[in-house]
Amino acid sequence: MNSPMSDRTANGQLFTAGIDVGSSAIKTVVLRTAEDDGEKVLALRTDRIRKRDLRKVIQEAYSMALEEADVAPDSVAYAASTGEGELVDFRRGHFYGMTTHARGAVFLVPEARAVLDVGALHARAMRIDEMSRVLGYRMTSQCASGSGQFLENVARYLGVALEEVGSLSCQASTPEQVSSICAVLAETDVINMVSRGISTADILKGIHLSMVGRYLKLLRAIGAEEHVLITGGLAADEGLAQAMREQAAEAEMGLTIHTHPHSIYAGALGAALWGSFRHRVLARRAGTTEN
Amino acid sequence: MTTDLAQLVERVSHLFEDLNFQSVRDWKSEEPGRHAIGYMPIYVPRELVHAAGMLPVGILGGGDRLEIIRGDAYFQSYICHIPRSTIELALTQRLEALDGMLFPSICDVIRNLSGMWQMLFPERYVRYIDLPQNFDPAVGGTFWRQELDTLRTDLGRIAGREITDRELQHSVSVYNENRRALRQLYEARSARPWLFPTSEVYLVLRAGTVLPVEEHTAIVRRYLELAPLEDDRREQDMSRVVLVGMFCEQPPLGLLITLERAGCWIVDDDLLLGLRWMGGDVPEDGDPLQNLVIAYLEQSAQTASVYQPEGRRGTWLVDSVQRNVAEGVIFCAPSFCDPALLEQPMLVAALEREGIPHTQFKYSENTGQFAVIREQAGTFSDSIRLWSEA
Amino acid sequence: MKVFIGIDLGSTTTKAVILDGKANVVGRGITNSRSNYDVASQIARQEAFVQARFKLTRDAISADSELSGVEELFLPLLDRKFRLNHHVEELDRLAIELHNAADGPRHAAYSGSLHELLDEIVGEMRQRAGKHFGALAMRKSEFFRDLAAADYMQLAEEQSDPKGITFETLTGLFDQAILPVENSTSAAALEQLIDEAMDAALEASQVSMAKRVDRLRGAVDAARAEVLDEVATVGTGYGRQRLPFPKEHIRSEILCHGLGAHTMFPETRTVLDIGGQDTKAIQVDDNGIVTSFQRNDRCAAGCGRYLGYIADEMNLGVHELGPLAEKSTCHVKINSTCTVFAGAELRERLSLGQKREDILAGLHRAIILRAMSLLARSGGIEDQFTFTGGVARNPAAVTALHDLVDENYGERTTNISADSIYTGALGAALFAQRGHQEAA
Amino acid sequence: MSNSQTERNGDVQKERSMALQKELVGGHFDALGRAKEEGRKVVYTFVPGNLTELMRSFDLLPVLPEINALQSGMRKLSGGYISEAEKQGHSEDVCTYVKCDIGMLKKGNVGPTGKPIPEPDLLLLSYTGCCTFMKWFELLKQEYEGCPVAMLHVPYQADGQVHSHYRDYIVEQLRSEVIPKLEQVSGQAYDEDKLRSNLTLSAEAEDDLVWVLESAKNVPSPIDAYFGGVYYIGPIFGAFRGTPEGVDYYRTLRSEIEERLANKQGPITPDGELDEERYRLVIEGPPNWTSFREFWKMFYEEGAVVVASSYTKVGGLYDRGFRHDATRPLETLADYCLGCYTNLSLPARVDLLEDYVRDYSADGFMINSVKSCNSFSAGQLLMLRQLEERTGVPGGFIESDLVDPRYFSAANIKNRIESYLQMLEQKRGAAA
Ligand SMILES: Nc1ncnc2c1ncn2[C@@H]1O[C@H](COP(=O)(O)OP(=O)(O)O)[C@@H](O)[C@H]1O
Ligand SMILES: Nc1ncnc2c1ncn2[C@@H]1O[C@H](COP(=O)(O)OP(=O)(O)O)[C@@H](O)[C@H]1O
Ligand code: SF4
Ligand code: SF4
Ligand code: SF4
Repeated sequence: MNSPMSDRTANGQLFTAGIDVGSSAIKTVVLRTAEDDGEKVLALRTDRIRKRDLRKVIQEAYSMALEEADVAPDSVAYAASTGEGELVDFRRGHFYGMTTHARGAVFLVPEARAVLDVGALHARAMRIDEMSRVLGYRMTSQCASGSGQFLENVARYLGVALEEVGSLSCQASTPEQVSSICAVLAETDVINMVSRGISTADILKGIHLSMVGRYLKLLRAIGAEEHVLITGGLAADEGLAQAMREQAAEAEMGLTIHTHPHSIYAGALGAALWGSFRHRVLARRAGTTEN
Repeated sequence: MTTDLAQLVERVSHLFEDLNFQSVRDWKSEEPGRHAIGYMPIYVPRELVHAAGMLPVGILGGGDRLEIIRGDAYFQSYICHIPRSTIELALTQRLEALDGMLFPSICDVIRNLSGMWQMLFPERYVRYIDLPQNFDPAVGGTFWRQELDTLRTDLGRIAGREITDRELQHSVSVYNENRRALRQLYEARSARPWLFPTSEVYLVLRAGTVLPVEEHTAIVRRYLELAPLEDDRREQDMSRVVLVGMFCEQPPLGLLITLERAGCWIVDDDLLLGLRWMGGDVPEDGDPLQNLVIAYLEQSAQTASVYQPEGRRGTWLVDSVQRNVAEGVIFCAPSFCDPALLEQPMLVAALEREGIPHTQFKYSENTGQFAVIREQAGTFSDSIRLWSEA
Repeated sequence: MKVFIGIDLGSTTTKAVILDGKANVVGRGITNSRSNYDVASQIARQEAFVQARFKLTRDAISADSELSGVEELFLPLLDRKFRLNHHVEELDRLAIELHNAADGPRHAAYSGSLHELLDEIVGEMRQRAGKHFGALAMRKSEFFRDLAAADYMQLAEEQSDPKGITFETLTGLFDQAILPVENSTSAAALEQLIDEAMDAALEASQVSMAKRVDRLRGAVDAARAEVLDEVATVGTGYGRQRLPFPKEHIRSEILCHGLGAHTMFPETRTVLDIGGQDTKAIQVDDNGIVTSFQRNDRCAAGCGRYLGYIADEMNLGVHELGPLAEKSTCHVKINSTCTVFAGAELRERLSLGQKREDILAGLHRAIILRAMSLLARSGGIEDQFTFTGGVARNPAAVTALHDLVDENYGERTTNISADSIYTGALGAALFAQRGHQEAA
Repeated sequence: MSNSQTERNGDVQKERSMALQKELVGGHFDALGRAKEEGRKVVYTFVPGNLTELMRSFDLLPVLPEINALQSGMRKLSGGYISEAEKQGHSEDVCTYVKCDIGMLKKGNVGPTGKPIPEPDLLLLSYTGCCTFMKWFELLKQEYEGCPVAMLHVPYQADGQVHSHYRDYIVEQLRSEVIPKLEQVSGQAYDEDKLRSNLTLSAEAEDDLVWVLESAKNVPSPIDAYFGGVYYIGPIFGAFRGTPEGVDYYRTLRSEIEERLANKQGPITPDGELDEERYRLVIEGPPNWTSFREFWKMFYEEGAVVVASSYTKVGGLYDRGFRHDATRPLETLADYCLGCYTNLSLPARVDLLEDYVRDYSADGFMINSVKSCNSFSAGQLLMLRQLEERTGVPGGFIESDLVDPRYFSAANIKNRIESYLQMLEQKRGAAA
């Protein structure tokens, strides 16, 4: 093999990176694919964008991740972007969100046959096969109700840090349903509940339940059966996962809801994995054309 | 871009962006006594209008540049967008150049719009064109002939003279010419989509809704010559798709650009069917009206609005995929478009029987955000790209 | 004196209007309804009573020819004294609540240093209180919450990190503490504050008008002594179903807005009200009777909260948005409908280097465009037009509305009054007054 | 209640006609349930433009998927059916009747009364007044692959007139398409005499129906012509036009109403008789079925009585004089189809409603705009304006759906109705 890329495949190992540019955070993954022991994750990081210059955040995140992984920038065979990847100017290729989340999901939980990706603005459900092919999907579109931002807003109105949301919600005893579905107007509802003396835990659980209601609809719409993996930022919220398990059981949907500590990196992971696959395909092609 | 092509594209873009139909006004003012007749998207026998010496003008809503202020007052949020922007155009005097309006029976929304037009603009000519859903020449054909006859008489009255068979024959031949040019354009794009990006082809086509047909044919032919001369247009590793669902409300241009950016070559579509609904040539000799009648019965485009007596829905789509060597189908229908969206499951079934990949999403003519659509189309083209090699 | 009360329990603010028997406005009150509807309506009505008391005082002074001109000096003074006292009283309560909140288990790690810091901050806030109510001071808001929040946030930002206590911790405490402060109310305490303010104002007047101070005191005492007899109350607004009133004392806000607008501007035929959580377009006839209406709710896009959310995103107060947007020279077309998506779009556009004011102008146009379709649905603008609701206080929204009305309906007389936020409450009060007349 | 024919049944009063109506509908579903065993053939068709007399003349049983859908809605089954259909790839945006039907089919085609609905032997696509009908039966055709379809295209009355070539076109289709297929499916030859005798029965029932609907011109009205009206039209729009049972039902109904009228009684509501008629309304558009009772209550609680409605004309418009005419059997069927309410042009619909407001001395009119139905809904906002202008009576506008429970927001609708009625009240106060 003589393709210009093949030198990066030294010793049968290949380094790839996945950069998932989200609306609220950049997720970066560095991956090693070795012929003998498969794929190994070398670095994972999340960088909140806040109100900073996006290009800079991406650049920094990437450098730091490579540093963490101890990989030199020019030994990366394929840097793949996903999400809002236009600003990743060092990328070699781009894969779209569902492609990468599906791939990442199968990598994290091989038996997953459906993915529920809940990010800051959207939620989407995908049905996939064991090869991580997307068979069908549904997503929320122009309304942020039930999105991560919705939850973030509620947490802000309640004065609760995002990281605490999950554990609080799990402590709820008598969850209180919100009536307003609007991510913004829910504020009134929430504040009303606070003043009626409803505990923060019960409010959060109520919010989780109303979100879950929408997600289950998405999952039902795609015909999800068995194993579902939650990916995206909200996978970190165990309260959501718990509410989801309860509701799914109640609705007798026969679903097993999974989360994975690396769920939030599913997109970035998928990008890195596809990068590795694509690199080999292209290298093979280059090889065959030269022969 | 060569200056010639750039000029051509600028001209057609300008026509596309002109919400005041200035070109139609100009055409009318060139000679006194000229008339222009508007028509809603498809199945309008433009030959009759042409034969009456009039300019048929395709009205396709207001796109994404028109702010809807009063149009919303006439339609609930769960009705598609095109009727409200069409009303907005009319209420803001942008359709002043039109002496009449034709509403073909595409769906109940357009049908009812014809009634709204009668109430809102009682002084203008309005006609609802009921297409026969019976394809027996003796039954549906007779009915259609009577409808066309009425239209012919009405137009003759507006023009102040009767439309002769000879005039009609001439119009048929002029439109045959235009249809041939458009077929060539579609074939050329299908063969080498990188030379004829759809976002550009669309504009070239769209000019045909406002320009006299003869002029439009010339533009199409010129475009066919010029586009291949661009040397920066190269083949890329993208997926070939057929795009369907857009036979009425047209997508914003940004959507077409987004699809191409997301890695999809569009090799066939149902955009601007108003210019292309007649599949082949109409015979140029013999009784011209009867020729038009038979042409409708036998070779009009299959869309969701026309009944298909035998066989399954979607054979034409499968044909198109095969003929154009497409790798997948994107259903892209206007939100709340009942005909397109009710048709979709049947088309999906047809594709699934053949194992053709497909995806679907909705738009409205004024959609401004394409992030979600880009993700969906991108994922689709990714999957074609990745899985065809796996 | 017989009085009639109208209460408009809005989603964002609660308004109260007090009328006398001849339907003259004697008092208005407004407060945040964020926390609790019942409390909010009580507070609004108490505020209105405070104002009514002041109005009586003014009337009593004007009635005495020897005191002519004094009211222009005395009342502002009285008002400032009262507000200052009230503010300080609320600050005291805020301090207590802040400390309570700081005792929560989450903050155990900070122990004493957090309390110290809070004392420092509140101390400085007390210092600043005087400034807010100086003779020439321009207050950014009439709500304690907003004034206190502005001071607190600024101080918190200055004093946070150096002491190892994060800004987020401090804001969290504030959010927690402000609720009980806003939610507690006591009519008696207010009466007391009025008394004190009157005394203080009299005190202060002594120097400048030594000779007439007795007459002044007499007038003031007379006003104090007047009994305000609440004859009837009518409630309306978004949260009206929660008012503890019998059904016949509750009116649809559409009718109240129609009647209120008609009373303020009798030639009005079309009313647009953009409140916090809903937008209404109303057509009225020459008697103020509603002939058709359209409303939008349940989605923040298109209501005042849309702007409020954007203001939060930009760390601005709602009142600052309009003036900033007015600086724009070209407005950007906003593609997102949803408030949250618009917020994201805003961030994206800012990061692409577009100007704040241009984006803001686009956002204002977007909300007004939505109102325009509602107006069109209700029947358009054929004649004189009135714009009410909180958003009518926003100059950029008003400009956008003017432009769009002009473009689409031609020139129309457009009324916007400083008091237009009270339109619904006024209408309700009028219903109360009329209902009483009819019954009598 | 002094009325001898009225008996208390729990809290709800039952009139004999109500029992009869229940019996008819129940009996029909029973007959359908037995159809296959008994070897009877079944034709699916639509309410507007239904050719019941013709089908019955071949001894065929009609199935009306719209009625199944609305019944499923009333029995709160529709939500599940709709989501089933959406899961199968049907769009959220489209007519929920279709989705309800497809969902029901996918879940085993158990009818609203719990009895199975037989598969069709023929799909008679009476394409009248609604484009969705065509897609609906095309979808069904995919499910029932071998089942023949007969298309009957009814031209739209775009300019408010029935042109003779429209009628000819329909009659031609009946001859060349519909009748041959009915013959083929039933194995019976077309029997015009039988058709004629059915048509005679139709006209008889139609006379009584019109009388009943027009009784609402009285003040107070003895009936509610919308909420009550939907029960009254059940038999004639369903499967009983041209049958002796139908004639019987309408005769009974008429005599009951005659009595109510004589006693100056108001309409019966689920909570008993309405004692004070405070508002007289005309309503355009179909009702909501999933919360039908709740919806109705919002009106009768306030003393609002619907005196005329367009929805009760979807399956045939009789109060303008049309009657089935046995002397010209096929032509009369053509005229019937052409005249169904949703086949009228928008200006004609406005004219009709305008007349209703005047003829029935209505205080107001209201439009219930349903998300499902473009045929009804597109243009209703203009209708509202035009009616306000022409009658000087204020109009109200509410939005809901037929059978999709997701689109019935009780609080919102109640708020609107209340505000609207208060507006009428205030207006009345000012006039007085
Ligand atoms: N620990 C956490 N607990 C709950 N939610 C979280 C947590 N961390 C992140 N989130 C949520 O995840 C969202 C971001 O998800 P992500 O998938 O990164 O979205 P995007 O890709 O659109 O930026 C945020 O809106 C936030 O609400
Ligand atoms: N001083 C101000 N400057 C600009 N906008 C304001 C101001 N005060 C209120 N608003 C706007 O008005 C809205 C509240 O309007 P309001 O009529 O009080 O609502 P509601 O009646 O629903 O409570 C706020 O969301 C805000 O956008
Ligand atoms: S309801 Fe709320 S979250 Fe949904 S679109 Fe409206 S503003 Fe956005
Ligand atoms: S977009 Fe669809 S629903 Fe709308 S008018 Fe066109 S065909 Fe009808
Ligand atoms: S669109 Fe309307 S008329 Fe047509 S099937 Fe649906 S509900 Fe019936």
